[in-house]
Amino acid sequence: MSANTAATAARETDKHINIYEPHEWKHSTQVASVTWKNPVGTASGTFQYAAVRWFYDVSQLGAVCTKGCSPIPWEGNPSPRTAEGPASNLNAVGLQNPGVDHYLEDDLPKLKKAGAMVIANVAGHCDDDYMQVVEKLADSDADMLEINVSCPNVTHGGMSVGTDPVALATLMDKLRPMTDKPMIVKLTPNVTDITVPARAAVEHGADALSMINTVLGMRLNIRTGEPIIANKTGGVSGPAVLPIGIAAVYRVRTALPEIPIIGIGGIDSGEKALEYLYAGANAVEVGAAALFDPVAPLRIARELDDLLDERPELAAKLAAGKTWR
Amino acid sequence: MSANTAATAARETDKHINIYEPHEWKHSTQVASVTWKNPVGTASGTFQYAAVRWFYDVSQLGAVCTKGCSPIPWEGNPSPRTAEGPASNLNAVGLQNPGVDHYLEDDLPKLKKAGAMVIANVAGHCDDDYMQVVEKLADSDADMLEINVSCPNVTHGGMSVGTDPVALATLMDKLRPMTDKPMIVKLTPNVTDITVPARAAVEHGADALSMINTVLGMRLNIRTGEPIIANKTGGVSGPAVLPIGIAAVYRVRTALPEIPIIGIGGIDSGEKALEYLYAGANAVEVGAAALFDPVAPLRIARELDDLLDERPELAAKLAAGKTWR
Amino acid sequence: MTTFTPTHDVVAEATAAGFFPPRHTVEVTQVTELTDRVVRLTFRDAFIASHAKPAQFVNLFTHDDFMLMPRPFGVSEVEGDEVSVIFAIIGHGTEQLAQLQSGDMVDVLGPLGRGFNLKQDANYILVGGGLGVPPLVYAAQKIADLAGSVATSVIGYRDAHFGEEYVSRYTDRSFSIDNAQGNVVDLLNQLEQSGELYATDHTPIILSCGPLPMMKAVAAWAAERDIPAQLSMEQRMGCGYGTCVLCTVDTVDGRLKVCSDGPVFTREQLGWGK
Amino acid sequence: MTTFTPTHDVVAEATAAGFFPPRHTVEVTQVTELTDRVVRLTFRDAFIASHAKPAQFVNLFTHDDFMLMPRPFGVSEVEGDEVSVIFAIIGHGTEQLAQLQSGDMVDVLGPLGRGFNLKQDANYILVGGGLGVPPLVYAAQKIADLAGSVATSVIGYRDAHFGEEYVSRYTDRSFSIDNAQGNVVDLLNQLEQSGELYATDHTPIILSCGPLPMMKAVAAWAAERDIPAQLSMEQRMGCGYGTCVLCTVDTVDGRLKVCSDGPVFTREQLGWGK
Ligand SMILES: Cc1cc2nc3c(=O)[nH]c(=O)nc-3n(C[C@H](O)[C@H](O)[C@H](O)COP(=O)(O)OP(=O)(O)OC[C@H]3O[C@@H](n4cnc5c(N)ncnc54)[C@H](O)[C@@H]3O)c2cc1C
Ligand SMILES: Cc1cc2nc3c(=O)[nH]c(=O)nc-3n(C[C@H](O)[C@H](O)[C@H](O)COP(=O)(O)OP(=O)(O)OC[C@H]3O[C@@H](n4cnc5c(N)ncnc54)[C@H](O)[C@@H]3O)c2cc1C
Ligand SMILES: Cc1cc2nc3c(=O)[nH]c(=O)nc-3n(C[C@H](O)[C@H](O)[C@H](O)COP(=O)(O)O)c2cc1C
Ligand SMILES: Cc1cc2nc3c(=O)[nH]c(=O)nc-3n(C[C@H](O)[C@H](O)[C@H](O)COP(=O)(O)O)c2cc1C
Ligand code: FES
Ligand code: FES
Repeated sequence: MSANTAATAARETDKHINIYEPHEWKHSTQVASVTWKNPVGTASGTFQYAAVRWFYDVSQLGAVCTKGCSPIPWEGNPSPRTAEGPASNLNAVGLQNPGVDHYLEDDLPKLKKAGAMVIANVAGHCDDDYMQVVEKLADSDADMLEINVSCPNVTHGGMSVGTDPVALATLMDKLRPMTDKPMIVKLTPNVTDITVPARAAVEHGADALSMINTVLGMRLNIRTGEPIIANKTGGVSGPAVLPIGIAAVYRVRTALPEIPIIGIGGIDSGEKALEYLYAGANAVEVGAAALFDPVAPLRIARELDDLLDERPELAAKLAAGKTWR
Repeated sequence: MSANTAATAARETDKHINIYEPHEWKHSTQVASVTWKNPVGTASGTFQYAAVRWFYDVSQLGAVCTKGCSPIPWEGNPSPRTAEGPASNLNAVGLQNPGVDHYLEDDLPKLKKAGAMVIANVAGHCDDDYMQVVEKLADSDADMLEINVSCPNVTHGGMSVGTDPVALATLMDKLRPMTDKPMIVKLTPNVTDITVPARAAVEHGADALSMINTVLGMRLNIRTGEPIIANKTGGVSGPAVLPIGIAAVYRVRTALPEIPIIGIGGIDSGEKALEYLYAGANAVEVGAAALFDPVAPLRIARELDDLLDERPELAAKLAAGKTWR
Repeated sequence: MTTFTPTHDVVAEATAAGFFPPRHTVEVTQVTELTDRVVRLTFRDAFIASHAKPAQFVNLFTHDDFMLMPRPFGVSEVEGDEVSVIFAIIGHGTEQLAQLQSGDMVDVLGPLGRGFNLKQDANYILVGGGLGVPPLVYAAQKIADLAGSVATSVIGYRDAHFGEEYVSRYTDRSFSIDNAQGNVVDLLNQLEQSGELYATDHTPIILSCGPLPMMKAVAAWAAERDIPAQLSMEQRMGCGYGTCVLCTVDTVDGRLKVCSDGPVFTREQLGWGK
Repeated sequence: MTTFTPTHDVVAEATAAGFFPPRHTVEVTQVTELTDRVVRLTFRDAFIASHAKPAQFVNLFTHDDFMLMPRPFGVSEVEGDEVSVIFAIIGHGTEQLAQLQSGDMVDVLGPLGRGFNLKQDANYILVGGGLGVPPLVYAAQKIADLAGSVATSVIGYRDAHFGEEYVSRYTDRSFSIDNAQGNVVDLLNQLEQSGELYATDHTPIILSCGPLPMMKAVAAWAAERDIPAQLSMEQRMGCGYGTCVLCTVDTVDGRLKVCSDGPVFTREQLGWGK
């Protein structure tokens, strides 16, 4: 995206895409042997079917990753939960969600009925939380599970599981036997070396990795001198984090040549999605861009589909479950 | 800064500041008992006297932090060394510099003659490098030393000293006895918990901390599918990293209430400098903003001087060597 | 400051396909400074004009890529296919929006949220303060079209009465007070005593929008009298259309989204005034 | 797309205080598309107009806050207080600069770098290709003013001869070739044989700007004949004025800064052609 206007897509691709026109997807991808009709999904926490269904047909996306799901309803953090950074958004939702039972009764069946490929994002304050959720999702219609071990907003003995490779391995050893569903582990960038938890996750059963979750950040109000977000710190997302996400994918791809990777962070155009694919991702998820325009994920998918036309080598690799690197 | 124009300053402060007019600085600060005439300095690597002297009187800055200095001349990384991110810059200079002897003969005397308050930034690939530089700077005219233990571009057994609290403590134990000059340790944000190296540095003799250095990032060329920077990854700086720097300062200030802190990262206006002061910094350094406009550091200093007029409580604390938090 | 004129009508594309229009670019037709740092901005948008309900809002977007997040503003008036908002310049986003000029383009998403419920025939007492006034202007405009209802406005100002001409343009009776004289609850009491507040056979229903302490006081005042009250809330938002859960308010039913469960909540939902 | 007109003249403020002007906002006076994706942009800047030397460049800045980094372009012509650059649209920055229109404002810093050395009376042979042509146009313009020197241009084009009219406007003799016919070294050889290249008593000096392989070949050609060659380099830049060391080129004297040690280097400095 260049200037902050709705006309951006048209400028970047040099042509206007009517995202509402029926479209035959030309370039599929595979993530842990699951075929996506295109490489673009939504990122967890920025997609709710009840809100998005008015704007476009969600079955057109490569996948839909739903909001972090906990064993019981969580009320999350107090408001204000958000602030703005230069080219970014900060959030501290604290994983508010109505719980896994509601998810199984309401969101999931609706999404499946709408024809979506669904990734269920799993959240927890402790190992037991994760286990309860995975147990209930094991026999569900969810196509893939994404284990969020990285949310910086929730205190888990201080840090998140994603920052401690031993804790992560322990958790994966518990979760892995519970289901045959493809299990994606979603990593946090707030670590010294992201290849360390990446390796731990893969060695303990992850079928794929996704990255990055939000980057720790904060804003203060210069009228009051106090933090803007009630939780004080929050997670940075949006265009500003793009180079951080690209570096994470590239480094993990270099360390682990075979593992499927979903690239996340700052994607707001087909070109940026493409950049993640060149960094070694098999697919991408779009988060904050959807806050600024509801149809961003679908527009990006369409832009990417056209960009891949001119890149047959990359397209063929993705369709075969391989990557550029 | 809002829109990317030279008229920005005028809009932000609602008035035009003529930075060339003689100015009586109204609000000083103290960093490790050294008084700065105002709280704004330049960040290491984005200020060279030979280049900047044509643009403004460098003695007007709170301080001038010079480019990382090594025992012998270093040639740095091959080109290209830079790429652009949304609201950011990526760099992989690899600490090219003409070495400490040249610094002592050329840059430092010129800067002191020009009336600048000088922070000498010290770089090294190993402990011995740092020791050689500090030894030579110990009796120099430099007002403060800043130990860069965080540059992500230089391989030091893989990671930088700043990511390993034990290595950092060991280094500080060697450097501390070598000089009475105030010693600032400059921290990297590329760690799981920045308060850990912060504490190690302070417990082993740091008189002050500065943060953040650049954030690990990368960009690829979507025409070739290859990294733009020859070094592949680089360090992200500029507006995009602001919330990351603010969070770092706030968290370290909370963990270490007494240590002087210089806030760095994404500062391009007096308002953002002020935000760092509210987060708990005693002063700030301006980096990438100077790439986009040579006079940015001085403009920011002037904007902040006016903003502090309306904040007598904060201004009084800073002048007394205390901070907002 | 202008922007790129879109060559395609995304609103038409979306609605033709049966979907709600996404963010799109519209033309600014008028920008007026009402008082110091308060601006009325009008843009042309047939879709929003024909669908917006009072207390619904629109997300406006600046042209500054540093500020990607939506700026939500309550719709304050609709004339033909033109939609107006009234806003205070409080930060860099509103500062930049205030610099738009007639003929410039601006990005918009909306109408968003659930508006006031005006189904019942009633004497709608519009109680507002400060920047809560703009949505009430639109409520008054809509009530003026309802055969069975009347509108009474009771507005508190800090000092300048910036929206007054707009409110009184549409209300049947309008009253105001400023900080020097007292607050809106003082005024409500005064008007109750003088009988002016209920000078009609209609059942009173309060619609309120304004600063939190004011709305709490108004809810308490209404609760004491068993008058229904609908209160329009504000919260920092991420998306404005219900997808991110960044905009919650604590209610008796838990943390609800201001943007899509609200912005209008009843005093019972908020647990205020009991 | 326009921007905010500065209310103060920072160039005047800076120069009055004895300093070089910082980044400042200037008016675009003309934008012309020369060929597909190649644009000539003219802006009014008395300071740059009166100081710029051939092969010096200016940093232009987009209005897009996603793209904060400078876009450097060689000065290609100066007329009165108007300065022109010619650039190819290769990415989002140049795409956006190409959308500027006469009357819009743009931010600029310059003139930057060290230009060609034109002190010696000579037959300056301007050897260029592609986007190396714009600085050579300005070299030709300046040489035309020098009583003791002449200019001969030898330009290679990929296909469209976009800058040709500008080069030939100022050179004493101009020759060109395109990819279908051969490269500039072929043309140099041809002109040498035909005698056209040295059809004057002046000592030949090569000034070159263009793609790296071309300049290396030209340097080698010059070295064989002991003709001095000044080569203008390109590199991705951070600041453009010598403060960040992001723009280095490997020379026999080590890694030097293209922006302030260059962009012009001799073939000896670059170690080319020996
Ligand atoms: C449903 C709703 C309706 C509103 N209607 C009006 C109206 O009719 N007139 C009016 O003047 N204002 C209204 N507001 C408040 C208005 O949205 C903010 O004043 C505006 O977003 C501030 O933007 P800024 O860039 O100037 O401030 P900044 O502080 O620079 O903005 C930074 C971020 O914080 C958000 N923010 C800051 N203050 C507020 C706030 N008070 N409420 C919500 N978000 C905020 C911004 O949207 C932005 O994302 C409404 C808010 C909501 C939620
Ligand atoms: C001294 C000098 C003089 C130049 N003169 C001219 C000229 O007269 N005409 C012309 O068409 N071009 C010239 N260039 C190249 C021109 O600067 C780039 O084409 C332009 O910056 C690309 O910007 P973009 O946003 O379209 O590309 P993007 O790829 O989107 O830019 C991303 C970043 O990379 C940088 N970049 C990309 N390509 C180049 C490049 N080739 N050289 C330097 N930086 C690059 C940009 O400046 C920006 O910082 C010159 C470069 C230098 C260093
Ligand atoms: C409002 C919001 C809520 C989020 N909630 C979740 C969540 O519940 N689980 C999760 O794994 N990630 C969550 N994320 C992180 C995103 O999925 C994504 O990893 C991150 O925002 C970076 O991508 P982006 O730059 O495209 O937004 C959330 C992000 C945002 C902005
Ligand atoms: C081109 C460049 C070179 C840098 N060189 C150094 C260096 O030599 N030593 C150091 O400690 N930091 C160096 N830095 C980091 C900056 O001093 C600063 O910490 C960082 O850029 C964040 O601040 P900013 O966002 O204001 O740029 C460099 C940064 C840039 C952009
Ligand atoms: S702002 Fe996103 S749900 Fe309300
Ligand atoms: S670009 Fe900064 S030194 Fe050359």
